[in-house]
Amino acid sequence: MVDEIRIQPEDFSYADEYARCLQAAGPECGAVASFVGLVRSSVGDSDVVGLQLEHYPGMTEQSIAKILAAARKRWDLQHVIVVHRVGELKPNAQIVLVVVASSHRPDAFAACEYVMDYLKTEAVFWKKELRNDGDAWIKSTGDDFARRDSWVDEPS
Amino acid sequence: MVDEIRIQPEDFSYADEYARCLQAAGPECGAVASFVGLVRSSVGDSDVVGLQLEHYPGMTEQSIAKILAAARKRWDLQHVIVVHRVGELKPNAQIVLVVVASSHRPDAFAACEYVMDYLKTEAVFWKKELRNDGDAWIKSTGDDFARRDSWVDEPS
Amino acid sequence: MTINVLFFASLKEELGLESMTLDVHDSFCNRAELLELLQNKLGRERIAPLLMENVAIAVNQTIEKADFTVQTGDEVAFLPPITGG
Amino acid sequence: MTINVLFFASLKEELGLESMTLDVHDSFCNRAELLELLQNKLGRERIAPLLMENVAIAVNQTIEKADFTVQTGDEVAFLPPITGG
Repeated sequence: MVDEIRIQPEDFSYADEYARCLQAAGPECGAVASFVGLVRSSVGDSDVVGLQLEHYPGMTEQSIAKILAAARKRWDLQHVIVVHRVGELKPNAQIVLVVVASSHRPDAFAACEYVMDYLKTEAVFWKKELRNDGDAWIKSTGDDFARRDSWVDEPS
Repeated sequence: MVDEIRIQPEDFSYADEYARCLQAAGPECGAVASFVGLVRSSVGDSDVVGLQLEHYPGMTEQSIAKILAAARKRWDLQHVIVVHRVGELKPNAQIVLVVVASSHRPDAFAACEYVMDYLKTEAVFWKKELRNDGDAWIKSTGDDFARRDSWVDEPS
Repeated sequence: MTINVLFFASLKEELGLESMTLDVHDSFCNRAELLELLQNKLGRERIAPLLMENVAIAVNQTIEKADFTVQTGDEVAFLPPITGG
Repeated sequence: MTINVLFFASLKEELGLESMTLDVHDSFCNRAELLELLQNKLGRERIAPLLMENVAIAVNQTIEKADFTVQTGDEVAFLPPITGG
């Protein structure tokens, strides 16, 4: 029942994490929902050369643990894995992985999307886009906050 | 842009399908949402010994192609893979995989969940649960239909 | 002319039959006519599972809700309620 | 007593500084007092990025919205707007 949160510069293997999640979830697992976010090679008309990710060791892990604890209160989950990379990433690199195992499909889907929505707005990371027309620190968008807030009124 | 639909008795490798999906999606891919459904080892108080899956070759693929075409009308998707097993499956076996690649997270999540909800109610499969207290053909539940119908009124 | 009739899943089990050929006199066909022809061949009791309201009919892999036409060699399938995923 | 002050991401870049130690006279502290102490050490211009409303302060890794107390050795961090995922 102990969820896994890892912040690392190294790339992750989707297959390994999925296998570990199944293992931890046990024989009553009926549904695994996952999400991987990747560095896109362009944004609007700009080419993206890379993405620089910074975190606050300790506080970042804590901020993610809070998100997972909230998700576990709303849904019946068997295991959750969050892997988030930091450092300098190239275009097409994997940034983040969320894997959620549950007995039931609706719980797995909802929790996976919830965790991603809260990672965007509540997890302690900073992202700088390295672009051919200049670098830019990324902020959560209005849409990001709207997606997060959409969970507040919804029945769990 | 040609999505992949495969019906097969053989197991599938999540890692291989994910890699193929990334490859097909191309460098603008920013988000991959996936789902795997598995055979649970019990239902209520009954032990599940296996799951028997039947399909109608040709019509089944067509029914899934229709679901994917509808998803593509609603969301901006780069690649979709659906693998659905048939035949006799053991507890903990993988049944179905949906992988959706998009530039954007909301599209990938919504389309993946949409495809699963429609697979439950519109795809031409029959499932028989082999249980210690007797076998039973499974029907879509009221909840399955409600989840499918929830997409009808929603803005895309 | 002759059509192929298929039975799937629970219907296949209950009828003890996966497929059969059936002679039809007319290209125009509907559910009631089809069931009558099947009853003549299989008997009233055996076809009982096909009478359920939730059993669908597909002609050449397309669901037909009302009347339909068939041509020789067509595939007419009886489908119990489906569920995938 | 002495606290450790950390600057992250854009603030680290703009101040050209990742961390520093700061002497505080009082365990009671608030944002305005802290900024004054930093201004005394770094100058008004250099601390300008810290004055933005969207900059958060964390004491020992917990966000503090109003007044806070510090003890010697505490970690006080300035955080620009976050975004993960």
